[in-house]
Amino acid sequence: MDLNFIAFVVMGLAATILSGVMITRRWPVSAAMVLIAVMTLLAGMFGLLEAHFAAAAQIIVYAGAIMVVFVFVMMLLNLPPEELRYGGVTWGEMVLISLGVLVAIVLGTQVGQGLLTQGLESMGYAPGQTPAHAKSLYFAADENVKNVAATMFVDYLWAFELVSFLILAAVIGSIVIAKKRSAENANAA
Amino acid sequence: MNYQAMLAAVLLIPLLGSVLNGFFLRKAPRLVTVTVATLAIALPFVLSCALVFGPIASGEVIRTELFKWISVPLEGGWLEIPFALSLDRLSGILLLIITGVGSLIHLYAGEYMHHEEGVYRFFAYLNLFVFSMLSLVLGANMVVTFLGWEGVGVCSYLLIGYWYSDEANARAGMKAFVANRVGDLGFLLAMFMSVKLFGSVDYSAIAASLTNELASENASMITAIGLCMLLGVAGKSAQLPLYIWLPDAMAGPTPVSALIHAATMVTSGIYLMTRMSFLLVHSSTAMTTIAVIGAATALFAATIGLVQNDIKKVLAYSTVSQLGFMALGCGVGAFQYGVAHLMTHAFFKALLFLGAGSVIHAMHHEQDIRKMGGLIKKMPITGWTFVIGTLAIIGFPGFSGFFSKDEILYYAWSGTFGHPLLWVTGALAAACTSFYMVRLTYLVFFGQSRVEHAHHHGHGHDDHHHSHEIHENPWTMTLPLVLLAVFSIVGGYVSIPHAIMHVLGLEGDNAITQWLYPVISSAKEVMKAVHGDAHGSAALEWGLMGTSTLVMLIMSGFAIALYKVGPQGGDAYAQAAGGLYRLILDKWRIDELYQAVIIEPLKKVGDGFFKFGDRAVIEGVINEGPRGIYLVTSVLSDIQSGLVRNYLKLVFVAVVALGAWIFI
Amino acid sequence: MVSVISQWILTLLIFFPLLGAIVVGLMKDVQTARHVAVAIAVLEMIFSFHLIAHFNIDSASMQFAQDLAWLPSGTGIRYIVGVDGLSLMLVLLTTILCPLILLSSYSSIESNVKSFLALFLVLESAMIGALVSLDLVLFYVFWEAMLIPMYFIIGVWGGKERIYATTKFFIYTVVGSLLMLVAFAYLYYLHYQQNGVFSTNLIELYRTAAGLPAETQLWLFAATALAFAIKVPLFPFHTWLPDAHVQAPTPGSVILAGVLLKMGTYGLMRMSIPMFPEAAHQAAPVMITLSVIGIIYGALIAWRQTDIKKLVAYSSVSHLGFVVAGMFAFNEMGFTGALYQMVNHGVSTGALFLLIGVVYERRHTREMSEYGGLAKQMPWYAFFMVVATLGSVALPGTGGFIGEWLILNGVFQVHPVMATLAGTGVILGAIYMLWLVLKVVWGPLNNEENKKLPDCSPRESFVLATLSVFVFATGFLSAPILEHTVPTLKKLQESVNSKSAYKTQLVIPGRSNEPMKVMMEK
Amino acid sequence: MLTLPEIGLYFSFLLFLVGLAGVMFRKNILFMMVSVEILLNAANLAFVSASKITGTIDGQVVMFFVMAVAACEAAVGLALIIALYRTKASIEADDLKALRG
Repeated sequence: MDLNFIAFVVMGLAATILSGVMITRRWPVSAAMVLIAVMTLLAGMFGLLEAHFAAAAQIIVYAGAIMVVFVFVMMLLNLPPEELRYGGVTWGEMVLISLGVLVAIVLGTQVGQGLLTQGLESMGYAPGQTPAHAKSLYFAADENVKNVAATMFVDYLWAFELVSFLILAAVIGSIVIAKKRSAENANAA
Repeated sequence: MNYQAMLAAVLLIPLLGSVLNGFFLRKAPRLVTVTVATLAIALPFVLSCALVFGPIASGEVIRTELFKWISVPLEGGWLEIPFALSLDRLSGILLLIITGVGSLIHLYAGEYMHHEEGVYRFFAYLNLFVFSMLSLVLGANMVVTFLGWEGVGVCSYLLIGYWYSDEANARAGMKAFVANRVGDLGFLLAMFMSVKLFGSVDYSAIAASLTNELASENASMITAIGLCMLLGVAGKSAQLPLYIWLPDAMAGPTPVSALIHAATMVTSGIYLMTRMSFLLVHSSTAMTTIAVIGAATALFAATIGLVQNDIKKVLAYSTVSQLGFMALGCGVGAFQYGVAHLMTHAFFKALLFLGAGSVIHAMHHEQDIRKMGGLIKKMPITGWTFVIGTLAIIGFPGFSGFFSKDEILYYAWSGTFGHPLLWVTGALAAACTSFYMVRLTYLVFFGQSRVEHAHHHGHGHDDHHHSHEIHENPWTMTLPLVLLAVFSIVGGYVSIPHAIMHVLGLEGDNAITQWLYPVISSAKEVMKAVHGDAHGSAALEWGLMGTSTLVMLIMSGFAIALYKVGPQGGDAYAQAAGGLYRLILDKWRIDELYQAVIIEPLKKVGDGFFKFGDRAVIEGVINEGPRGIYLVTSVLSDIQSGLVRNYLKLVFVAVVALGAWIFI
Repeated sequence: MVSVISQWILTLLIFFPLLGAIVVGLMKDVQTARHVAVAIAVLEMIFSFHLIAHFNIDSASMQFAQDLAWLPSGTGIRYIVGVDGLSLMLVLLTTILCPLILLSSYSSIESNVKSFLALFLVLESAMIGALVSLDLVLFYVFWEAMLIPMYFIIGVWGGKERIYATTKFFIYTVVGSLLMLVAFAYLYYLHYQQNGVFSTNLIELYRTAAGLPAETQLWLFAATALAFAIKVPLFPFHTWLPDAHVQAPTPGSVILAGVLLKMGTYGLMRMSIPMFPEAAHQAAPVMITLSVIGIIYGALIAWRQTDIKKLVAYSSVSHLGFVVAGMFAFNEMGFTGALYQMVNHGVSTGALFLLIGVVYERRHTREMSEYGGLAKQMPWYAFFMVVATLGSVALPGTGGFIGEWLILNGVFQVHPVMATLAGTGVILGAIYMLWLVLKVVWGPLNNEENKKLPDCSPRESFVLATLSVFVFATGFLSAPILEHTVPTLKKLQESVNSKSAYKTQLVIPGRSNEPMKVMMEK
Repeated sequence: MLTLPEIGLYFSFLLFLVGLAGVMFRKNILFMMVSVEILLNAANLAFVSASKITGTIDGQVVMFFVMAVAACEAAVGLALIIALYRTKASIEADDLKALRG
């Protein structure tokens, strides 16, 4: 049992518990703060998994850009703290929770893991081995960012371009949506 | 006027009389009503005499078709049921009895009902009854007979309930109709089976197509027909277990009891059995059942008659008992004596009922024999004719009942389907008959008069001036009595026993056997071929005759000795018998038994069906069904809550379900 | 001239009352409107006598037929009408009952009279339409059109719980009809699939339907038979009937018992059985069992009712059980008896409802215990009551006997046990009907209010006397009446028993009488 | 003994459940959106772990795309929240019932 392993498990546990803490906050802003912590932890996990690009992007884009927007909006709206529960836990929620626990147990056991990997193995994938048709085979394991870039701009070029259009549309859309009301008001006035 | 038209006229004139009285003479004076009604029966009587003593006596069968009634295609042919009449020697006898006794009773009723309001209704019913009864006996096929069969039931229903203001009378009428209906179902089923077997319901067509081979191939079907027919007979002719309606039917006016519930309607079962004799004899099961039922009825009803105190009730149970004798006669294969007893019974029982009616009329509707006595001095004609009727019914030698009853008893022992036990049962019943009839006659007409005292209590103020004036009734009531008394004596000579004929030096069969030969010859042949010859002898006949005469004399003497002191004479025996006496006095509590075993459970089932079946289950399902749909739809509609969170929950559930489906 | 009349007579019969309804609706004076409505119904009746005068009794074809374009020709939906022996009886029953019912409504309907009269005439029109139409869509239109006037008649002029009753009536019937519509639509589609042509012509669909595989037939049979069984009503779909009858006004009850219920049995005989002979054979034991259960069940319940109208309503359940049992015996006796019993039940039960109406109008109660001894006060009433009762208990000499006799006989030939069980219904019938008479007509006249009741008025007496005459006339003249139905029912029986298509054709008056070319003969 | 990426998969699943609970049980749209971010992160973790398991790089590429979509979602979603807050003065998800059947 090496340190990587211990660190990974501790980070994962911390991320899970913190996210649990996050969804039970009354103040949106404190939830956002906890979320930033979760994302940082996740970035560490990515790093341990040798996905360095992912780890960096996680911190820069998520924890940096997206969460800033969140916090900005929260501050803008200046919401009061939310009442967490408006009544007792309903039957439906009990059912849902127990369903979730059930699924967790099933997947958490060896049986569940066997089920998850069963399909993969039959398709020729095996843990630790690189499938024959994987193009990333040609790249060295320690040049992660290079590998990602190569795959992204070769195999996934079209998808990448589409995502850029998506972001463009989202930017325009959010401006339009956020402005709509005042524009109508201006027309009415 | 040809015979066919005469026959049609015989049937239709009573109907005309009924319509006239029922619709057009409602406001007419009583005399007109009575005359029209009586003529509507007397005229057919005259025509009947002309027909029966003319062409019928010479061996013809008159058949006429009034109109096409039912005709439906049947597999490989048609089921044609015309409204056809047929007059042969069997229906001839009944025709004469119905119209003859009927006219006398109409005459009598005119006087008997003189103080009634709206008497047109009574005579309309009575004429309608005669019409139905005539179509019963004249019908050439079962359906026409069935028209009469149910028609007499309805008339009986209406006449029993004639005094409808008392609900008990109406209930008695209803009981009669329903009990008859049970029997009618048997008749219906017998008809359906003959359609199935013969493709026809015409008597002559069935007779023609019923060969021995057909009978042996379809033995179970023939037996079923016989038993179903027996059910019909039991309903109409008041046999066990359906006799219960007849005693209650005495709620009707007395002429009705005399005509319908003694002389004619109740004997229609005997007529039917004789008519179908050619078929019944093919099934020894059916015949034996008929005989056993008949004998049992005879004894059973006679025991009840022993202890009754209502003059009409005694006669009613006596009628049931005598009908049992007739059925017994038919059941053992002696159809001709069944018919002979039918005829003599029609005379003497009509006489007895009319006599009883005469007494009741004179006593202003007092029917309790304990409150009568010594009436023969005040009403000599009624009294003596009643005595003649009694002698006839108990089978005093020389009177009509002697001949017909003793022939039946003889065949009960020695007939084709006879058995000594049947004779024993019959003889016991005859002994009981002797006892109760003599008891009745003695208590009503002889001994100390117990009238005056009872009368004051019975009728109160308005009868005060009547109470000492019990007197003979006018001629319109006594003439029928006298004529019937004559027939009660001579009527039996049509069926002189062979042994006596032999002594008298007469050759061949007696009159009734000869007369009915064409009707029952085929039955006789079958019995001979299948079951061998009757196993009687002259010595046996003499022996049986002597025994039953002796028993009759002993029982009559016993009754006189017992009731010399008055109605309390039997009390000692009654006390000795204790519970049994009370049981018999309550008519064996058969009514209560039926009530408890059949009627009440059926009522409960009906209630249960309504409350549970209809209201709870079906209504429940139907009403809850939509409610269930509403529930489902409301759940479905609640799912469309518009709340994103809820949709997400559903997605979650669906994903879990999908995962479960894929992986497990 | 005659042929022109014959050609248009059915169309006239359908639309004349509709026209009358408009006229009546536009009238000002209520009393005149009543007279006019009766006159229209009488005229309608007289028109319908043309059918009987010119009916060819040797033919099983659809006579007085008319085949006109209606919807766009590509849909195959046409206006086709015609009568054969089966519908002739019921058309005449309808046209004869309607004037009598309108006469009886003089005293029983006192509010919104004109609307009532108009609705009633619309109802008559729809009933005749449903009886004579030979196109499924046309039939369905009339079938549903019957529902609407009846819905209002119960709902507007009914008793205390009329809304409940009429809603129940409506929902029950509509549920059935929708299933039927689905079956028709599927059949329409199947016909197209097989022949490449759309058609709702019943005569052609007979052939299409009879050729379907047994399982398909069974489903289609079940869907149509359910619709008709609800209308009949067959046990266990009968619970709407007592409510509807009890709440309906007298004329509503009479037309409901007299004609509307017959639509169910008519439908079974016209559609379900000949269309799907194979399925009908398979379903026959079930149908007979259900009807026998209904006979006994209805009778026992009727016996225990204290509400006279409810008693008669349940008696209808029992009586119509006989009708359904008879037709599923699949022999001529059964079919003939079933058809005849439809007519008789209409007459005798109609009379009973009218009689109940007579006392209800006087006393405003239907409780049996409120009456008793009416024979003393109302002798003619008692007379009519007894006659109607005897008709209802199927006394020989009344039409009911012929009907029940033929039915039981027919059933007995194939299912002796079932016939015997059904026969107990005859006994129970006597019990409950005589019980009714005992409690209402006989017995002591104790209730003070009953001592002042007037006997039947001449108008009431006329209506009741007419029905009484019919009760007995049908009992004795059955041969000439049933003559009209023999060829039709014989053909029906043959086609059902050979499980082949029911073949009939339109005979259009004035044209040559050669059989109409059936489109799919190629 | 499980390898790191396999444990990663398991954590991703737990995170996903937590996020899902947040979306399902919170009424505040802001919280729901934050929870959605958790969901997306859980997915990312799964992608990266899978990439490690199979030894391919595609999972990480897709993770980048997911991140881009998350950014879009956040932008549009937050814009919507602002618009919503302006019209309804509330960001309670239960106040939005236009889809109710």
